[in-house]
Amino acid sequence: MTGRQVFPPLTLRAEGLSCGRGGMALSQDLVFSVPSGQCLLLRGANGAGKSTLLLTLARIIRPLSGSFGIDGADEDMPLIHYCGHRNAIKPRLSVCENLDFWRTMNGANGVSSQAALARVGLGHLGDLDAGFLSAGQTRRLALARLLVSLRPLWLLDEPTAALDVDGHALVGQLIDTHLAMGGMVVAATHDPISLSKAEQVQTLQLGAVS
Amino acid sequence: MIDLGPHAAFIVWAYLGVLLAIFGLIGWILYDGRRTARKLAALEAQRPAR
Amino acid sequence: MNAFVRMLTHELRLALRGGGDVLTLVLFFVIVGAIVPFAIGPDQALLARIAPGIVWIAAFLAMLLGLERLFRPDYEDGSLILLRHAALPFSLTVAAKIAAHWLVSALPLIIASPILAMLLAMDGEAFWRSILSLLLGTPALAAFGAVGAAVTVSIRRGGLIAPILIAPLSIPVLIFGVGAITGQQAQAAMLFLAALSLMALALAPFAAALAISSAED
Amino acid sequence: MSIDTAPKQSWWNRIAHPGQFVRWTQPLLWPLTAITVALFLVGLWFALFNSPQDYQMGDTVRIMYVHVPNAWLSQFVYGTMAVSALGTLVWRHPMADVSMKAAAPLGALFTALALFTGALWGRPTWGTFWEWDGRMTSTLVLLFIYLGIIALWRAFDDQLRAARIVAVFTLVGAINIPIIKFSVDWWSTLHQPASVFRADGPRMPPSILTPLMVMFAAFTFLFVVLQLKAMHTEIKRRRIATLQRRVAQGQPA
Repeated sequence: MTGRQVFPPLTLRAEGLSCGRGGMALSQDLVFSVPSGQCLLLRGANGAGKSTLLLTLARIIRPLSGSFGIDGADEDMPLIHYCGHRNAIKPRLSVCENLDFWRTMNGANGVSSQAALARVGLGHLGDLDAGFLSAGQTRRLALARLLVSLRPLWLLDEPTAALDVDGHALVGQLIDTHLAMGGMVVAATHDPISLSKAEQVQTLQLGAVS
Repeated sequence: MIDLGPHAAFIVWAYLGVLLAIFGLIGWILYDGRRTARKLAALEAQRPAR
Repeated sequence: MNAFVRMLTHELRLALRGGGDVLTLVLFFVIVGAIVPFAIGPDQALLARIAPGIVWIAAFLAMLLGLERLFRPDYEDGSLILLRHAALPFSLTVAAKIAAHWLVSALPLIIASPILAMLLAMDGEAFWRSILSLLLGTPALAAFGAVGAAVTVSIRRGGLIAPILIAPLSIPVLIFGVGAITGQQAQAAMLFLAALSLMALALAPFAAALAISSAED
Repeated sequence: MSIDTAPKQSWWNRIAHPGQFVRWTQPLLWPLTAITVALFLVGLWFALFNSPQDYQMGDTVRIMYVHVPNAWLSQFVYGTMAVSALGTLVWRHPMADVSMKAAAPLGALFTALALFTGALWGRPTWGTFWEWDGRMTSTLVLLFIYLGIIALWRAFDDQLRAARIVAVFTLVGAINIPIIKFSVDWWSTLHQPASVFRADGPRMPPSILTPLMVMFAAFTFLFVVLQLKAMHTEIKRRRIATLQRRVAQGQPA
């Protein structure tokens, strides 16, 4: 994975952002700015609103107040990869078919499916039906989806869930490579994410609403 | 009541039906309103408004 | 454009690899049609007269049955959120899903309708007209079905509500569908049916996409 | 690409806030009720005592004074729901959600009353309670759409999220209602000759027209009053839901 700069300089900016579900504010007046090459870790107890914030940034949920946006991005180019708890994998389709589908749907400007599978350690399972994958392997397949289409902003919800020890290392490497390419990552996780350059990491603590 | 002609029954039933339905609707809306207000008051009392 | 085709083949592959789906829909269609003579009696003349209606009711019910497969599986495994981020505009994705739904649930019925025509003592001329009216009308059923499915996708027991919402919208399709087979102004009804399908196919993807994106997960 | 959600302070937005809406409309309730009652009294007096028999139908024309306003209201209420649906989808106006939800049961009842009085009117004139004629059938379909919308509202547990989805269906319904009406009319004329008696008659002498207009106004005001009252209750219900969630969230957090 070359270290060259792929994405234009972008910044994810949020001012006074408060988001919640059903009119209930879970996190309030958030202010953060994530320039290219930076990773924002969301920490907080269960139910502190980490997933809700990620879904709000992914434009799935409307924010209750405040505003956020990506400066320096042209409007029509798709910018966001969202990787939630559910892996969006069809058990009856083979691993390759699943990945190829997302590669075509999200724009095939990333690595080839085979290379992505190899990168996440599923290279030898291409033709296996996805139903036979273990939870950790399915999670890796979901991560492979981030590689086949290049998008600047990654929104990861518990990326290391169900992953073994070298799975954690894999997530760290993937984020490292993405940041090196000038991408941005917002990850909600409880486990420590080991990145090569510590200064790239910002942490946002989400606590109970006062 | 004036003579309503041979089909008086239908006329009476029509007006009676509409009247009953309307009063039923008004009654339900008032009852529902009062019940919700009472429940809201209870909740507000039990929990000091922030 | 190939994203649209890819979405269509993805949906078809899922449905066909599922195996059972297509077969059950066709069986349901034939069984609903075949039950009627038991209920109404074997009198050929009567059956022939009401045959177009039965064919349409069986098609309508069979397509309702196939609706659950339209958005719910994608909603439950998280694909729906990702599809909203896809390069393909979401309403086009929904349009691909509607097309796949039509190919999986309506086309097999039309292919199987000769069986029903025979059971219900339909004469040749009415049979061909019913094939044509089914071809023209079922896209509208698929489109309204998609709107009903999209509106109820985020409700836990949404499957029960969808048919109630779709039935009133499908009444014009049934009226013109059956009207296109028998009756004096069959020609006019056929044209209205085609117009209705075009209108429904044009409206449904946007309405369904809006309904799903308003679900706010 | 950032979206601005700071509320603009125009009139339109000020009644958007539930508390403001209640404060503005609460004082209107009693005067409106008074007007409604007055209109009903005048209307009933005209309808029952002071209007002539119809040359053709005799006294059964009096049922029209109750039937036609209900039939018209069933369409008018759906119209307000469609406008509220637009308010919800396009301007995200919170009061639009509330008004859409409050109007559905009222619309359903008026449609049911239109069918009920229509049937009672049909019996003496056409000889049967139910006649598959174009107008009555499309009113029946409209009732199904209303009941479908009410069922849809009740199916959601989170009412705030439900509003936009029900709004989409209400608009799809609004587009389809004229189509349904047209197809049902076409269908009914196809299957039997036009019903012998045209409901609204060739022309209406003023002596019949005035009671009809008064009853029109009475029913419309009745709808407005009940709609406002139902909206106030719905606002309280939403307030309760928020409080209960806050209490639930208050404990564990």
